[in-house]
Amino acid sequence: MFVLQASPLPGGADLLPPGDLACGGVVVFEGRVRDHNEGRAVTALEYEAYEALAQAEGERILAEAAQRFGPVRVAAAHRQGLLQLGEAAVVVVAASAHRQEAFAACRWVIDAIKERLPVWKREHYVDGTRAWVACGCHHHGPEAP
Amino acid sequence: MFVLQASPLPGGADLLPPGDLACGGVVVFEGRVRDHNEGRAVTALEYEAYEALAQAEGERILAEAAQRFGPVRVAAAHRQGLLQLGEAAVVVVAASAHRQEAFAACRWVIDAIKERLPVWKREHYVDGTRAWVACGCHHHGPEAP
Amino acid sequence: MKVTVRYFAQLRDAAGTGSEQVEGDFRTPADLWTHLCARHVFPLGAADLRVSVNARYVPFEAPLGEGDEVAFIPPVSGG
Amino acid sequence: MKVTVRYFAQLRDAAGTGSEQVEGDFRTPADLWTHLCARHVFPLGAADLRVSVNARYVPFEAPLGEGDEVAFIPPVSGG
Repeated sequence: MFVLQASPLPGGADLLPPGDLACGGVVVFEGRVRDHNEGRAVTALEYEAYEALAQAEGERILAEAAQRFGPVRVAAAHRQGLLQLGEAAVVVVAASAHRQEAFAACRWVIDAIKERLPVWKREHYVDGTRAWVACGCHHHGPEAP
Repeated sequence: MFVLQASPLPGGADLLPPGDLACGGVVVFEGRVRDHNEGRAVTALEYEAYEALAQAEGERILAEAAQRFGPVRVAAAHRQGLLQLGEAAVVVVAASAHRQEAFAACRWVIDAIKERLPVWKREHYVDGTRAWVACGCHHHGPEAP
Repeated sequence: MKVTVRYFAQLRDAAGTGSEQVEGDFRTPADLWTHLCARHVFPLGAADLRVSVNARYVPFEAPLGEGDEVAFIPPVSGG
Repeated sequence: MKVTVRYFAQLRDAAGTGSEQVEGDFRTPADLWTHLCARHVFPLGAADLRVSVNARYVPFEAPLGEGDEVAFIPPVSGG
């Protein structure tokens, strides 16, 4: 299940049906809004999404993960609209009998979301200005969150 | 913070102070009690712990993770006593500005817990018998959860 | 041929709209982008962009059809 | 020398107790294990076990001191 929504995201485990969680190892990733970026104080943050493509591409990412990592259940949610500091912008959950697969699938899905999901982040600064963050993946280098 | 307790475990994010969670990427691992193991139906499960060593070794594992993975916050909790099916036996959380470090630290901590924490699992079967599970890490092969 | 173009983020700011209908002689997103660059001053070039047609990423040389919804996708920054 | 030995899991079942005080001439956990094997029939051998002294894993050849708490640790199965 892939969800794009303007309201606060559920916890990762709530994205999967209880039956899927009973299978051994559950890995959850949450990406949260930070209060700073490249040295500037951020007061709030908005995400603009191309909803139709984001929904379809999110579902494709999850389907690919299920293919790549075998018997693993995956789900993800991404926020859009205005977020306060500390709120979750993205949540990914992967559950599997084998924890290795759950870790690998969760990691792969968040990497794919950051690479492919048509969502754009605009930061609001203390001085009232706003700016699109060029690219979460590349401009911050390979170590970026 | 390492916690060994007989009551149900908190969610992973609740193991870290809110300030530690505001730093970008949060990875949580939960290991849950399965309803089967090697083909036998399991009705319940108990964990016996050597409390003093488990507490000390748990804290050492977390301290080592903080050393290995740099600026990452880690915490973990392990259950002891009797568990019902579906309950979490272990929870690990890692938070970092960089998601790669959070994934690596979370994975390393759960691997270390399964390798080193003096905790023993005894399964209860439908026919009323009980048995110690020889070793979660080795006897089930490298793919075991 | 008539298509709907969707704009997001920096391209939306530059176009001054989130969407427009465009009519002309273009057979691929690459043609369409050249056409649009004559109407708007975009802060990003084709090398920075991906393109989607009807909510699916496609190559810049994919065929366009009447009524397609086309979006040029700036570098994404979700997560 | 007198030490306290703690037993867990299969070793607890075999010893019939979780803990006992043991007195004798042993200078290391390896000596102590040999001593204990004369008193109990354990389902595990030294090669299967780790040893801890005062809540810290140590080598089988580590020195023991008066009053130490020693545990032979069966293969763990937490998580």
